[in-house]
Amino acid sequence: MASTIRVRAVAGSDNTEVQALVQHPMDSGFIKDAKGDLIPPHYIEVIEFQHAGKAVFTAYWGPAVSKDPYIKFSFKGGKTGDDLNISWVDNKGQSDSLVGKIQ
Amino acid sequence: MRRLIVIRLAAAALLAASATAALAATADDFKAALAKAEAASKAAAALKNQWTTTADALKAAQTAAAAGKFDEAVKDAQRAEALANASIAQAKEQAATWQQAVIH
Amino acid sequence: MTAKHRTAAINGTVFFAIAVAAIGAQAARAANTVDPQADFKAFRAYFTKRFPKVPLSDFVNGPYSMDAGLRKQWIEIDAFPPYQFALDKGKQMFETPFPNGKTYADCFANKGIGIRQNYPLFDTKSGEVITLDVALNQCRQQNGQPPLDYTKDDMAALTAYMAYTSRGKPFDIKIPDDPRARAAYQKGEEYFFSRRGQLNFSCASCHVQSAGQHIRTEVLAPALGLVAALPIYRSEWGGMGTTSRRLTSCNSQVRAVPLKPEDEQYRDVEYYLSYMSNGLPISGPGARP
Amino acid sequence: MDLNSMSENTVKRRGQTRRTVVQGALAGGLATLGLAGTAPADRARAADASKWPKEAFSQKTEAGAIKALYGKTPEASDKVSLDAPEIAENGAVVPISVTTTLPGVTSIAILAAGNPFPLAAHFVIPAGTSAAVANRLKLAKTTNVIALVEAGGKIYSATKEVKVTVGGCGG
Repeated sequence: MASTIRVRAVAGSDNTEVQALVQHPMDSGFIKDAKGDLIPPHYIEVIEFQHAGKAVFTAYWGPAVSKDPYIKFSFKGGKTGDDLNISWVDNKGQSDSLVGKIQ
Repeated sequence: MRRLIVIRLAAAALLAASATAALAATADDFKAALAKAEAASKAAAALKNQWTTTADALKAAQTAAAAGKFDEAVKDAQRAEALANASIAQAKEQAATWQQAVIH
Repeated sequence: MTAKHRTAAINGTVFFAIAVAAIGAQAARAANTVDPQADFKAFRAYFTKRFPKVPLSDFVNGPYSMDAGLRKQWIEIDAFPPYQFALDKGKQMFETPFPNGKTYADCFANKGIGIRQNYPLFDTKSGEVITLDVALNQCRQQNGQPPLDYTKDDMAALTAYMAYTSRGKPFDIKIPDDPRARAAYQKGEEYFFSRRGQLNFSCASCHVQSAGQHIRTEVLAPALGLVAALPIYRSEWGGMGTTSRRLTSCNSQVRAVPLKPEDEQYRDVEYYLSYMSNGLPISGPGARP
Repeated sequence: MDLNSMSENTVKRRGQTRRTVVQGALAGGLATLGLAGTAPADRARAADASKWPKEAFSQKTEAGAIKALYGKTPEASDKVSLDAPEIAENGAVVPISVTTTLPGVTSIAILAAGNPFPLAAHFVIPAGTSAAVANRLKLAKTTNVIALVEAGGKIYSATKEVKVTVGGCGG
């Protein structure tokens, strides 16, 4: 199965810029389905990015983050070919992870 | 000239819809009104020019009839017929005049 | 409730009567003349004259060619677009062989890559307009597969991928020297300019007369280039939409009962609109509010 | 703002931006296809939800959320820059970014005062990571968006109103 995580990490002269998109409904708990029942909240609570064994970025999210959430940040260091470990966990305990390569 | 006919058609249909509203209706009245509405609706569908509101009114008529509310059911059926007839008039009108709207 | 409905019915009739009166005042166009090239010139001139600051190739970006605030949000969103997942899925579907070992690529010219701009095409054998979506289902059928729903995500994903491989390629729609092709073109034109639904709107009411105007925060996309961005990811839908989804939802919005997806009339109107966009680059899959 | 009122120069520049974006998407898009599942994630420590600031995310007021998250009152600072659209094209997807020139940043948070739960996101910024984040949020209605930056033990803020006519909570 394809990963739920898409990442683009590009090493610059000083910083590595990371953009990621995660396939996730991010249901807020305020939207009704076709039958008129509320769809229970279902959202990613935390996504973490690690480089060289160290967390370089952690995002804690609530249900107000858009469907298929997007995040962009940058960190010092990182070079082309390095691994970038990404993992997320949602409020239902589901999770996914991916090892991406810095371009 | 054609547009006058269209307006008159639609207006007449609406008048008919409100004129009978005061009478107490029976199941037979409903059946008759429904048959007319369905015939008009079918004709509109044949022209591929149904309005969603026609279908809504037909549904409302059947729901009311199922609940024994025939006054309401007849009114809804007549409304459906009026809407279907207006959509038919629209289709005929447009078939004759659409080219006037083309960019040229 | 009944009273409310009756009011709606009366309103509809009033709308209708006014609009009919307005049309009647216009000059009559000579009937039975089908001149796609002349139409094309007039259509393009209308939009380029009305929006002189919009570069021609930018019309394919719809509302984003007309509103700086929207454009900025779009560029930010398009940096990592929400249709990415549909693209990935479409690519995977496209490359996965059918049980008989053949693939979608075997059904298309150039293995299906970079060909979106040639659709819809007029099939002189069947005498019908074939859209890319229909061609994909024909391909499935030829390989013993059930058709995909024209309004759903799988079709959106496949067409998104095929559009993506054609990005930047100019629309190249041909009307062969065949009376049936000209008739299909004209039927498409008729569909586009005919008012329908209780609100008595035509496609042109929104995408010609009101193009560039705001409905709430949305900006109505000009008809020129309108089809180049399909399929689209709409934030309003929270997902992808095919050409069929776009057309059927337009119909519903004006209170017209939508036709069956890929009905002949829908295919004809896509044919007409695509011809009007000849020379403009494919920008699909697009992202829209 | 209508494009007709923009200068030719602006139009041209925007056109170029767009082309760059398209090329970026092309390269990135195809590259990411290859990325999916290239290696097992066994070496990575999985994300840990136990530190998710539940209390702050459960607050129904902006002040309550700030208190639960930081326990301090923020001070407005022009060194915090919040980029959000004046009018959201759709409340379901509103691009928002926060940057700051303040030194010693340890975290950033984004709140939407008008949302049912105002705290939208909280980012931990370790040393070596830039104090700049961008993400996309749902806004229920026209609201003040507040960026908070934690730096040197203090909380700084920037606020911007975003108009929403198509809400991000259904419809």
